[in-house]
Amino acid sequence: MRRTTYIQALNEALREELQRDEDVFLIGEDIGHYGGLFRVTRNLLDEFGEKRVLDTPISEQAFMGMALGAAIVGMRPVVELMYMDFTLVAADQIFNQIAKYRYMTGGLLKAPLVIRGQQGGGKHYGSQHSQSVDSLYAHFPGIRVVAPATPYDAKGLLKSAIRDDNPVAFLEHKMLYFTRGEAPPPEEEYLVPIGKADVKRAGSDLTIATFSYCLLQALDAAESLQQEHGIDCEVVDLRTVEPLDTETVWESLAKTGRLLAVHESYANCGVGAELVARAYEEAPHLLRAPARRLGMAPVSIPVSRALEEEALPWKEEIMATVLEMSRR
Amino acid sequence: MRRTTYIQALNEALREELQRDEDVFLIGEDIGHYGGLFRVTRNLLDEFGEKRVLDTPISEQAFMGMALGAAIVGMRPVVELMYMDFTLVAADQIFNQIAKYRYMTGGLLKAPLVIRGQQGGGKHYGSQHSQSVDSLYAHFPGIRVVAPATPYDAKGLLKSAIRDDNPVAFLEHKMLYFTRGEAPPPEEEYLVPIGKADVKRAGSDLTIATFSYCLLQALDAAESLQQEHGIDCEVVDLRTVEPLDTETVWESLAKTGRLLAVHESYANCGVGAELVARAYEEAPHLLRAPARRLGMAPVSIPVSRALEEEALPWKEEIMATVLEMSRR
Amino acid sequence: MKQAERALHTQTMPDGLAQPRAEADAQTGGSLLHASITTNALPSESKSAIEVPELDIELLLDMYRKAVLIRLLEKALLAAAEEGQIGGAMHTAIGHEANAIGAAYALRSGDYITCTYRGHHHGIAWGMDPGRSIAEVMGRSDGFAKGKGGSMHFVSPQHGMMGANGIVAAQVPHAAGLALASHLRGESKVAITFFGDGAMFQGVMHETFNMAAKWKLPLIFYCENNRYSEMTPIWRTSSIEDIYLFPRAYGMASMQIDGNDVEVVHAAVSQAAERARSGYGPTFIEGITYRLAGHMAGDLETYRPPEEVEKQQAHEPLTVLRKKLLARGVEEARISEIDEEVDEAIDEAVSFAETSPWPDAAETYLDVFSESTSEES
Amino acid sequence: MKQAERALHTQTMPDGLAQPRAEADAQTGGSLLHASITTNALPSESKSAIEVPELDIELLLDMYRKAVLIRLLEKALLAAAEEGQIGGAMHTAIGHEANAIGAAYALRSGDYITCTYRGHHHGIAWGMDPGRSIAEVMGRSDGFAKGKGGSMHFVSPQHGMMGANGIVAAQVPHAAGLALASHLRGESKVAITFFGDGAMFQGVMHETFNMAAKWKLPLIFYCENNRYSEMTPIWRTSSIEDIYLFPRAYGMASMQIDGNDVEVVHAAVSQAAERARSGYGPTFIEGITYRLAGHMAGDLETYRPPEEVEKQQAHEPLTVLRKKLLARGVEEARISEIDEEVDEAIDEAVSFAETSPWPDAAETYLDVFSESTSEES
Ligand SMILES: Cc1ncc(C[n+]2csc(CCOP(=O)(O)OP(=O)(O)O)c2C)c(N)n1
Ligand SMILES: Cc1ncc(C[n+]2csc(CCOP(=O)(O)OP(=O)(O)O)c2C)c(N)n1
Ligand SMILES: [Mg+2]
Ligand SMILES: [Mg+2]
Repeated sequence: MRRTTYIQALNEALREELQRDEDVFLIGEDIGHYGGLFRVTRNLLDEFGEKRVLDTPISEQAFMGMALGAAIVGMRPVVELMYMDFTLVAADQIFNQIAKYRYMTGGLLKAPLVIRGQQGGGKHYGSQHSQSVDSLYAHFPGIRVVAPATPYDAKGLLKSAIRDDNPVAFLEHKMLYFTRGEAPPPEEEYLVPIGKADVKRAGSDLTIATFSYCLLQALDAAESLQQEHGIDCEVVDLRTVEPLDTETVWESLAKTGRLLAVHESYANCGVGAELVARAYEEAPHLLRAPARRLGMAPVSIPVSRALEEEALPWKEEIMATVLEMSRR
Repeated sequence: MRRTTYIQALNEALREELQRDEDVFLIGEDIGHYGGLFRVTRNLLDEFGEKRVLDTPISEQAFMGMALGAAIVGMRPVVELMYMDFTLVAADQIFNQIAKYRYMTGGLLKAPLVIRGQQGGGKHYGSQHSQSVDSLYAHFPGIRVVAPATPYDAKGLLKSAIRDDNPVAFLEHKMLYFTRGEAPPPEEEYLVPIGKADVKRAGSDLTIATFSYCLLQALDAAESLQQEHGIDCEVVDLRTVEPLDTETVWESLAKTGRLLAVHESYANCGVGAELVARAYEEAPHLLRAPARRLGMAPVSIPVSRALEEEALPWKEEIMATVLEMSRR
Repeated sequence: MKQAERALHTQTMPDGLAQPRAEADAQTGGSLLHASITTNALPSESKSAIEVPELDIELLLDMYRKAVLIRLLEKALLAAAEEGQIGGAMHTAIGHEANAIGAAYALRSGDYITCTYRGHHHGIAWGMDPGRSIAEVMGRSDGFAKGKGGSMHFVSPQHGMMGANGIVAAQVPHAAGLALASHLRGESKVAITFFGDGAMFQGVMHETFNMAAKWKLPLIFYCENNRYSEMTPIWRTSSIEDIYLFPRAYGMASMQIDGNDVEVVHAAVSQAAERARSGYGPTFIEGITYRLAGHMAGDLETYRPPEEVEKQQAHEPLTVLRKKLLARGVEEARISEIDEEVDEAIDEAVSFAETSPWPDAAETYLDVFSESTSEES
Repeated sequence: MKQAERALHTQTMPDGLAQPRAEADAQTGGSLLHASITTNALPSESKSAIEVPELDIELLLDMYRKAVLIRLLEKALLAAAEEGQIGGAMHTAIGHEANAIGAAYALRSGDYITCTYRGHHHGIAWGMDPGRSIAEVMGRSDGFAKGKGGSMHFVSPQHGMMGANGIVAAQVPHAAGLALASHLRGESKVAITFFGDGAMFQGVMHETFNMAAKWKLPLIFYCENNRYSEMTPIWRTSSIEDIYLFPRAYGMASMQIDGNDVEVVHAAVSQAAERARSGYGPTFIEGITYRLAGHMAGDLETYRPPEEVEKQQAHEPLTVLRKKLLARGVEEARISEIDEEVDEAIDEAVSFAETSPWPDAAETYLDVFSESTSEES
């Protein structure tokens, strides 16, 4: 298979869906004539015109609300938030409106739209441009939350997200944009289903359940743990955070008996805590040691690289936690 | 001791703090000339004037941001959100600004302000006027989160919140407003410290850790469990959600060996999951059965009383879960 | 207190914050000539500059029927709320009827509307069934949203009613999105969105004004200016005197009209819809009106004197319309007949709602997610 | 595609969404007379209507020194970013210097400022140390915020710099809050807040305009209009042609000025500050300016032609100020001396920053919460 970057995979997914369904349109800041701050929407305005790729003012609340309005009559808007931190600027439209519209209308209306953009740390953007919002989105019922880690999954999941009849938060990660991976060429269309986890590394000693860029960190940690400590981790890529594919996690847990959930959003009231709580609700008999979670430290994400590294729940911290869990 | 309503307790706390410290001012919608939709700020404009009790337009983002601006030069704004659901309208100012200001400025500035208002279900207000936002606030580091259940605690904690040098989310509950409880008269000043849980019912079989209106439901459930099933629950009123007083909870757990966390915000990525995760991090040896949590069902909170009841994690659900946990 | 130390500000702010014009005027006995947003002005004193053609008498009678229907429905709901049959926040539109009716009749089937929590009048004007509407407010299974949305979330896509909203101003960008969909699809559908005077200062209004004006969306912004934002008179928090002039800052066409006269509203909305359909973009209409009942059920109305409400009765929508009909030769009897008919219809609607079953507990968990995708739907 | 079906819209929207005036004009060869917000206008072509007194020559020389300091500091930072010493989003203010300097010198010690992520020039103009500023951008422990805030969060309360912000427009209500504090305490302090042309359509701007105007807060809204919002020219998304006229909708005083001339800026801000201190409330200043470098470090500037940038060089702040000084009899040598002095100062500042230690890992966990209360603080 050919290799492609994560950005290229996203661009292809958007292009193919714009071609497939004329109800699909893109809306956001700098996405049209310029092609997106991170070039995800590059060339799409040229190909599809100003009525399919809409450049907006810096008015996240309005264009998020407009996306909802268009979606309830069957359009399929794909909204770019330049940084996922701006979720907070449009939070009313996202969580009080989009997430709830189907429910409040007793199912009369649905809101098939995608909110996409990049999140995460590692590039020293500081407190307001580095947050991971997966746990925030997952807390509110009504929005699917997807966070693929590979170009293959990114393309397949973005296409699924656009076709899904629910609102979907599609969370990219700034550290993934230039990573490369295998993906079939555009002629060979494929979809990756929302809600299915994927075992990215088989192992027998401990299950690491994670997603987005943390997956790469976890895989890296797993290699080192294997080589340096002989600990064989299974790494489950959740890919979707809402709904959580706990079935796949419990299957893994049945083998390993140990669970560590890892994510870059804040640990406090995060997806990791959720997975731990569900493990004790649904599969306590599988656990041979206390389940654990790792997330971003409870700080506002500093700019200084010396500090940012410390706050991120990446390789070193994953290794340290696995080692600690293995000693029990 | 005299008995007072929850609303009266809040009103007294505001009055006393306005009197004590001229840097304190109140800001919000309908709070001045009218005295607040729920009458919490009643009569305060008359007593303190328009410069201490400020009526705003429906501009939650602006007045939240203004509160921050005033706070960083030492004023102590108390912001009323008429419904805590409107947190989402001002989310950028609350979570990207207020929560982070101290950190982003390396401690040069602090933001001593209080965001207060009522949350919760039970009165058929529907999806956009019934949400509990405690877990949301707790997810972001930098804001203390307080949710007292009794008039005594409400008064003492609100006074502490106003004096605290951190931003504090002070979460009231619409079902608590007209409840009564004992509290010393205004002459006898007292404070309740932020960050200290309180055992509201002693018991030996199982620990229910909860707060806000769920405390009343839990106490009620505990009585019924005692009488109908001979199960003796200890009920810990967390009172503060950030920071969590886990010490008091583990102390209780040391007696009971069983933990159920209950709250009205969504279960998914909620405070309950957090408490479960911490129990396995910090005190797994104390647990004699899987720790559990209960929260709002993952639905947008329906208006119909037949449905709202079903969604709320109240007495019946608490009892059912405790019984299930006791059978293990 | 430090208040005595205030030095430089005393001149213009003698006592607390900046003084509102109306208050200042009242104190100085000054005139309110330039302040159209006063609590005392009658809707008929609005600055309408449009031509208002007389409507066909049968159409007017139909409108009258709708107006009475809304009025009695609201009264029935208030009574039910008092009996404890309705919880939450229920806002009635008594006094606002003409804004909804004039607009509904000016638009076409296929056009869209979004509105606020104060939306019963819009629902009924747009054709929603009174029985199912009351059932919705009561949380019964025959409600349009099966009782899930209640009073604040009236919705009926088949009637073009795309949703009332509990968050002030949130429905406004939704309407812009509906207008955008119409535009992108090359349809000639128009969207109208209703909001209050108090909503003017939500940030999202500004964002939507700009985008709608810039993109020339087929959209009508309709402000039902009843001069109060809950219990606070609008002059206490607004820096603008004439709401209808504000949108001109975006190059938008706008007008201030008598929102209590169905003919005036009909003419204004027709004109705006015509502009929208011809590609000239959005129009802003300020309909001056007055809320004769409380902000919501249970409101004790301590914030306004009874005389103020009394004065407004002189120009309330039903009175205006009844006078109009009589002046144009309609018999009193015909009007009374309608009154009685509607009275009965409402009784029936209430019984329908009261006997509608509660939704099943299992319903709680439905409608969160859809299981379908674009291929299937 | 359905685009051919568009019927009614073709007249005014021949090709996609509503066409911006400037684009339409360009196509028709029409004039841009009424479009002050064009990319091509020079700041000197702005509609300033204020009196601009000549400033003392020593003061101007001081301002010149500051301007060069900012310019060279920004260049040093761009170089360091290119070397990989700086990550994240670093926005420089090359071309914007005069807006900051003119304003800083017009205000008093004790006054407050908030600004955007493009805030280095403000920090330096307000007196922040260049070495510690660079250290902050580099994430070093000697930075004002110990490297935690970086380029987008310049802060130094002792200088009145109350915070730059990474969220477009978020700093604007903060300044209103500072002005409110001054007002409530009866102080005569003024707050100024800087934001871009692109920020105009964030909802919070509207909310703050209204509240500041209503409460007559001692506040100056200063829009640095560089005609671009990141890579998008402002005319592509704005429905208003003249930014400075917009705030008049709130009854606010406003002016459009040459933001590249320190004297003009100084005069405008002085006048606004005087109004504010006298209790007349906020003033809106639109400073026409131009960003000569990319939106942020690494910007390839594919979205504007080099000739456009070239044209603007003719009226960039340093050129304007140098010409002014020469015209008023200052020797070339005196100017070169300053250039050299500053050059050295920047070298020193860079070394200071580069040798400043990284903050301790333990620092990561500090400054989230304060342990003190009002009694102790
Ligand atoms: C964002 C938000 N803030 C506050 C409220 C509470 N609230 C409900 S109605 C209302 C007043 C609205 O006044 P106006 O827009 O004039 O409409 P009216 O009720 O007069 O029809 C307020 C403040 C809300 N629902 N949403
Ligand atoms: C709420 C929000 N939306 C988007 C961005 C991304 N962004 C950063 S700067 C910018 C352009 C701002 O343009 P303008 O206000 O003109 O200021 P300038 O950069 O030209 O100085 C954008 C869109 C942001 N930081 N915050
Ligand atoms: Mg109103
Ligand atoms: Mg700009």
